[in-house]
Amino acid sequence: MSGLFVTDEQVAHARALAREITEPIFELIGRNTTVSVERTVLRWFGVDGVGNLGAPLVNLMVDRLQAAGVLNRGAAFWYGRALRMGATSPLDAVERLTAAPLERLAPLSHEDEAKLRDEVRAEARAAVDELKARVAKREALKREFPMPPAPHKYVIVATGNIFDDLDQARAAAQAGADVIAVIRSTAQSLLDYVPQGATTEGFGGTYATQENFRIMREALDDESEKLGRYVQLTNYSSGLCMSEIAFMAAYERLDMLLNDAMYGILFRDINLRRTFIDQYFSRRICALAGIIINTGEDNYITTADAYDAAHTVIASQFINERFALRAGLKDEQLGLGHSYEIDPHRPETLLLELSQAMLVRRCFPAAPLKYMPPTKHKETDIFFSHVYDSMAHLVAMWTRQGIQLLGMMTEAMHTPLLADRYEALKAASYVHRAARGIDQEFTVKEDGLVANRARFVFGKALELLEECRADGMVAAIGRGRFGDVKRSETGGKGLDGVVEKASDYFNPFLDLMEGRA
Amino acid sequence: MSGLFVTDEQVAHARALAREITEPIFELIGRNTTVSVERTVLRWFGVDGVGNLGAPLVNLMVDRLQAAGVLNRGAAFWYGRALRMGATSPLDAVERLTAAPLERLAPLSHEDEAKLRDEVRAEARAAVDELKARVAKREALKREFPMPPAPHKYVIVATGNIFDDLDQARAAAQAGADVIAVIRSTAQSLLDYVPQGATTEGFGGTYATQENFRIMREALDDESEKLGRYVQLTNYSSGLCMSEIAFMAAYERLDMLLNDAMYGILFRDINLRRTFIDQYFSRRICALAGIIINTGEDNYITTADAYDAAHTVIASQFINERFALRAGLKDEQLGLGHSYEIDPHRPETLLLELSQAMLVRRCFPAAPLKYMPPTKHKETDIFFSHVYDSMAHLVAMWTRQGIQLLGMMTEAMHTPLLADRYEALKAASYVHRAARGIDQEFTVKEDGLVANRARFVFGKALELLEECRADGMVAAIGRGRFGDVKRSETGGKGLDGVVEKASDYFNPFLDLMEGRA
Amino acid sequence: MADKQLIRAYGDRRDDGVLQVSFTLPVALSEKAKEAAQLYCTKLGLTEVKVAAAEKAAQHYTFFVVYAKSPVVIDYAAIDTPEIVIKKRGFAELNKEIEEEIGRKVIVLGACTGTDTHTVGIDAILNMKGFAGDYGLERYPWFETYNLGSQVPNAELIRKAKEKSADAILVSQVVTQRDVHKDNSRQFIEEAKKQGVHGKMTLLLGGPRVDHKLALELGFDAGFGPGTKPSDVANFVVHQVLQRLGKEAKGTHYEGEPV
Amino acid sequence: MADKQLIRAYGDRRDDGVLQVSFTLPVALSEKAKEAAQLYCTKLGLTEVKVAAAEKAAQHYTFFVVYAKSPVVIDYAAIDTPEIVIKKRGFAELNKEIEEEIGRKVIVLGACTGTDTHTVGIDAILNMKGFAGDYGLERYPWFETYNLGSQVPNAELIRKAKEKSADAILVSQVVTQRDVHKDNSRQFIEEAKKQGVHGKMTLLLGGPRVDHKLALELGFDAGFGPGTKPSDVANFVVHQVLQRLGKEAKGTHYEGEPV
Ligand code: B12
Ligand code: B12
Ligand SMILES: Cc1ncc(COP(=O)(O)O)c(C=O)c1O
Ligand SMILES: Cc1ncc(COP(=O)(O)O)c(C=O)c1O
Repeated sequence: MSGLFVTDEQVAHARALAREITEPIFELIGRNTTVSVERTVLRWFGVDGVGNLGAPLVNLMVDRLQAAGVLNRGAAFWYGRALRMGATSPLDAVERLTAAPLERLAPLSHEDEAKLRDEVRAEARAAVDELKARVAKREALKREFPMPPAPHKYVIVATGNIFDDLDQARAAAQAGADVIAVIRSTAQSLLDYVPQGATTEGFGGTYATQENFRIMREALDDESEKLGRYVQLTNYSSGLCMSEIAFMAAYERLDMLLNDAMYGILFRDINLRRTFIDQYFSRRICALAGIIINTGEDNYITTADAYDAAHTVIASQFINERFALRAGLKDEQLGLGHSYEIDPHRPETLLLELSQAMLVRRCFPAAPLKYMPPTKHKETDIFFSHVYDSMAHLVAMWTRQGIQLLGMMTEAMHTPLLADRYEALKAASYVHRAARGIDQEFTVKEDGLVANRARFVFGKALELLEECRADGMVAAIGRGRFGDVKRSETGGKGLDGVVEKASDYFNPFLDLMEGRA
Repeated sequence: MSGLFVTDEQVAHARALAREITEPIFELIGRNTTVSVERTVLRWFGVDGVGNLGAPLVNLMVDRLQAAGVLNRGAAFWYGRALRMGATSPLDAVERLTAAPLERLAPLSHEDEAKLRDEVRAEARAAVDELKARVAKREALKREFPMPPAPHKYVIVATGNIFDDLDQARAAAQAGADVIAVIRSTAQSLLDYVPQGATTEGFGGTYATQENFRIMREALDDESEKLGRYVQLTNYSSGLCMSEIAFMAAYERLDMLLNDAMYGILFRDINLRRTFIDQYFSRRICALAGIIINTGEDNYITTADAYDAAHTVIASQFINERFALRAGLKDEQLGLGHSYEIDPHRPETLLLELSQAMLVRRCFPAAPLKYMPPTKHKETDIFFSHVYDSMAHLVAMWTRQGIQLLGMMTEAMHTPLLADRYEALKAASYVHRAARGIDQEFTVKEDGLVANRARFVFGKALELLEECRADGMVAAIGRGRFGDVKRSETGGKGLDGVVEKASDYFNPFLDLMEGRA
Repeated sequence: MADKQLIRAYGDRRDDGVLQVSFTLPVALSEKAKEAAQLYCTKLGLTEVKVAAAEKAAQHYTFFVVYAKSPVVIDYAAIDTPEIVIKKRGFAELNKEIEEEIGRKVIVLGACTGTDTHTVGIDAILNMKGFAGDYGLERYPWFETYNLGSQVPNAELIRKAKEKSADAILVSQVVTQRDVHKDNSRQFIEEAKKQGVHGKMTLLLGGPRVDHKLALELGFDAGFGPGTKPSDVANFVVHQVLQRLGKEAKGTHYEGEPV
Repeated sequence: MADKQLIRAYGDRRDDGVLQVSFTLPVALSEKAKEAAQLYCTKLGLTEVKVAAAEKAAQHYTFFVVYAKSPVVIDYAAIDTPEIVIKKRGFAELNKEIEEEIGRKVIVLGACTGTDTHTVGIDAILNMKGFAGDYGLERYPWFETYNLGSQVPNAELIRKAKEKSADAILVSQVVTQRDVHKDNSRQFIEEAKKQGVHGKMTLLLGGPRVDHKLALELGFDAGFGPGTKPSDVANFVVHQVLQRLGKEAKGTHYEGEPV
């Protein structure tokens, strides 16, 4: 399809830089755990439900462990301890733990401790196997009802009420959607717990809860069967409960997750350390469960100018890729994000967008890529807006995007109406059908605007990566290099949820996923 | 921009075929005149106005000459004769001629006849100079208010009422239109006279009259000045009054005319001979007046299937080109017609359309080309329809179309509303702005679908041209080779208006335009 | 009578009543113009009016895009559509029915009349090729079909139909500006009356802006709009012939018939 | 009072009253559904209703595109818009006015409050860079500007404003689903009353779905919608300060002020 723009060596250099840049972060990750990682561990053991006041049991338990200053040994250890105390069920374990004066429990003998670990490890292995079995079911469904070729048409539902969302999701699937995203209620990112049950009262989106995941996936399984075409489901694994949501999503057989190594830091002012640690565990789960992640570089150019900040998208993709590969994800799972956001009043925007999308494709040839439509410069003139989107449909096909979020003609006004989605799907289908194969038809001239712009952007991305390597990610983020947003290492929400691991920290899931057990 | 697809020799061969094909037609043209050519001659001398019953004077006079069996000497001769009888004005000339028993007038002496011809020739020369002066005014305006680069955005107004049309045309110009087409009332093609004056009662369009031309051009001159950008005007020179309208349009400083060598034959069932003769004289006038002609090959694929009949468009363009060049038109005046009409439900239509448009560009590198939007497969779903048009905007820019008719989202319903035009202009401007220069960015792969399809279509066009040469145009039209419509040489309307020229046939305008005087 | 089934417009929740409206007002873009659009929509009976876009369509024209809610409710159950009694016959079946029940070819003539030259629609019904994979009437061995093309004067079409003793005349009308199709259709019916075929032959009107109600009003036996298939027309004509022969009850409604 | 200026929607002729409407009905596509759409539009008071498109948006939903005419007429002359008394000051001029008339910097604080993180709008007003070529308030030497960013609790914003003795507080609200912006804005005003700044400081609300009327209703001093320029806001705030100082008549209307 496209030109090469840059040499393989240059691309390899960018990868090498990303590796160096992330090294110190992985040290940080290795040394620490977080409340939400530990809550995930408990959920994985089957701890579910809420206490009297509505707080999830996993929160009650982890808060208790943290208050007692013993979370650094790992919730799995304490879970085992509770079993040893005679707990007969996860719930029982929670009750026992919250009742006991943890600080003053007598240490276990070496042998007992080993036994405890063995038992808990066995239970973890069983839990992992259960998860894998659930994932296998998804894979079987995908084989039974094959998906059409990419770009997969991705639309959002965002009524705030899961039952209205169900209607809309089914309608969207019937109208041709390949991926349904249930958008989360605004600022769920900032909640340090995951709400429980089916919910009907979100704003600008519907709460991400395990029950909401379940009933939505059930509806889509049903539609997949009726339509003879597997319909994917996605949600958000970001914010303070990144890894918990990743687990719930994996368990409920979601297909994709919005999951970015830096989004929370930049756009939600979540603490940097907290985010980096959480993202790692969440990505390990995604790797295990075959979930495609969608990164959020597109967000950078809703705050920063898309033309000026084009290189930050590329640099961040290399970093996100490195974080992902290190967490065990495969190339096919990397829905690296970018978007069609250059101000349409500028000249040559289609060429510039093609350049950028081709460059991304060039750098990440095996990744599905996630392509966002224009949003920031959308007009309330829906007719214009609809045409504006059509050029993004073209670029998506031309650069073989795996996952294409469809622009909505009412983007500048409200979350999509049923009819908006219908028309977006119809338009995208037309353009995809009309242009399929276009990448095989044309060669980019190596001295043209498209190629020169790609080289320029890549060059600036390399510079930014060099800067990150030289001064560290923390410094680069501190300077507002990504998305024009500045954050410090100890600022933001959730730092108090970061806990340095004790030397005998125990997390059998991590061990299993990292191939150590 | 595009590949070559075919060799220069192959293109030259197509041209040579078109030359051979049209040769016999030019013999026919040379031997004959028509009532409408002769009416044009009279109009050019200044005969205007209508008789008591509303019939134009030129019709009264020519009908009279034809009834008397003397039209074969040329209306110019009789006009001179009337002057010799003492006529003091064109009107007076008409009255004298219609009163006199022409059949029985004594022949003039050789000397008198030569004198008459000299006088009439002098008057014709003056009339031509006047026309040229008017054209010069247009060219001056164009220099004063430069037009933006092509594709020129062309929109239609079609209220049926010239005064409503004026409002709409001004509004369209203000919204960015480069060319205003006043669509004619349905079936004006079939009228063997041109209506008179400002008209307010058309169906699906407004009558083409000289007064309508004048007041519309006046309004557009005014807008051009206000906007600092020359706005072009076009109308239809086809049907039974092809050449009369060409003259009126030239006189009223129109910039373009829909003018096709075969449209009337195929789509209006106008007699074949009549059409070929009329088109020649009309094109001579366009050549003189620097009017860009727009041919009508796009119509073929509103009746025939655009995919199957793609080659007929190419073949016809070579023929239309030949007719045009032979009539003195320059390459820059050839708005050869083609269109984006392949059924959008097929796969790869954008590639197929690009192939076709690139092939046209390849064959006619210096012609402005006139590109029609999708019409036949337009849906009443205006949102879809609008996106469908956006791909035509892209192809237009990519293949450097000179004149782009803008598709209307309500095409499948009604003649355009003011808002339809506004949105079409806005969308086209966006796509043009976004894609300008795209032709310089990509090279067509010579073994891809686009190139192979272009070669295939060109090959079939050559075959059709070969057939036309072997069997003659008349036979080819008889077989329905163009637009799936079959016509015979002596069928259709208006054959009775064809008159074989006498040996002393006199037409000083033709002489002047053919460079013989 | 069935239970009520009250429905409203659906935006993204049942009964939210959301509509999209666009229109142009002949005033220059300004804050006042936006106020005018708001007022306009309020007068239309809309609530929660959001004038989403106000665009300068031209110096003295502003184009508006509005989202609003409407309190309109309709009872879907109360909408009357005739009950289907006879299932539409397929190609082979219908030919067989003609052969057996009528015993002679059914004769139809069609044209685009008046000044209309849009033959694609009538061709789609009559020509071999048909429309959307459905064979045209020329393909039916038990139909005798004459397609007279375009710009045919009404009087001439009717004259030819009498000559051929046609069972049905098919008139296509595509240009509708200023209701020229209605004028022309009325003229056709007058002419049909004058020539004594009205009520004797089946007279059909078709075109993108034609519907059954309009055709009936104008004096035709049926009207066929966009998306009509040749087989719909073939079935209708055969049923009409059968009804004239007294072999089928008048007013029988079959599948595919215009409503 | 001026003469009446009656206007209607304009399709392609003056006063033709043509509108375009689209909506979804929660019923499957069918002839009956089209009838329902027709009826729906008739109940909306539209005439000459043409149900142009009926699309199967999903199994039980049909999307319609309609063209129709509306008899609605409005008197454009009767629409009231306040008269402009003062011309908007340019950048230099306004700074000079502050220097000379107020003699100290004008202090403003702004934030995106509640759970809203859409800072682009408030940044456009406050940051150096500004919006559409118009400088942001930070650039004005005679403004002292604090941009608190996003997700700021209302109480905190007000507290900080008191600390800084601000002249104006700027609240941005972009998410509007289920009127969350209104709820949040009401809460802001309550808090402002509680903390005693209501009526003392100038309280501004802004966002894509904000308009002046709404803001006034909610208890703010003004509301600024889409396309607002920083200079509009700067002018408004200065005029408010001048009015509080008694240096300008209350209710003076100047160019660029929201109406
Ligand atoms: C193709 C076309 C042409 C071709 C026609 C070629 C030909 N031989 O038919 C050409 C280029 C020549 C042409 C010319 C003009 N056209 Co034209 N044309 C169209 C176009 C693009 C498509 C029409 C079509 O073929 N549809 C496909 C067929 C299959 O659909 P259909 O006609 O609806 O037929 C179906 C049903 O309605 C039904 N049916 C139809 N007739 C009948 C009859 C019977 C008895 C039955 C049972 C069923 C039936 O069955 C068919 C199959 O389902 C339309 C726009 C559009 N996309 O609709 C404009 C359009 C129809 N044209 C229009 C106009 C104005 C003209 C002109 C008058 C413009 C001008 N002033 O020069 C000219 C002159 C034509 C004339 N005097 O009639 C307008 C009409 C506006 C209006 N509502 O009044 C349209 C809508 C474009 C527009 N938006 O302005 N046109
Ligand atoms: C950029 C963007 C984002 C970015 C925000 C980045 C950032 N730091 O701001 C990101 C990607 C993070 C984002 C996230 C979300 N977004 Co968002 N986003 C947008 C988008 C594309 C553009 C908004 C924008 O920047 N406009 C440009 C600015 C300059 O315009 P403006 O805000 O109107 O500001 C002007 C005026 O209104 C005025 N103004 C604004 N505020 C103020 C204040 C004062 C005092 C004054 C005087 C003037 C003033 O002046 C400005 C200049 O003229 C819009 C869609 C669109 N095109 O409008 C959706 C949109 C606003 N987002 C939406 C939603 C739902 C969300 C989410 C809640 C989705 C989710 N569930 O995850 C999240 C969460 C955000 C949250 N909790 O607030 C919806 C809101 C729907 C609704 N009406 O309720 C929109 C409309 C998209 C849609 N169609 O669904 N979003
Ligand atoms: C990676 C990522 N996570 C999360 C979100 C959603 O935002 P939140 O859940 O923080 O409101 C987005 C929004 O686009 C995103 O890109
Ligand atoms: C070359 C040409 N002439 C004339 C017309 C207009 O048709 P008429 O004036 O015959 O109704 C067209 C329509 O597209 C055309 O292409």
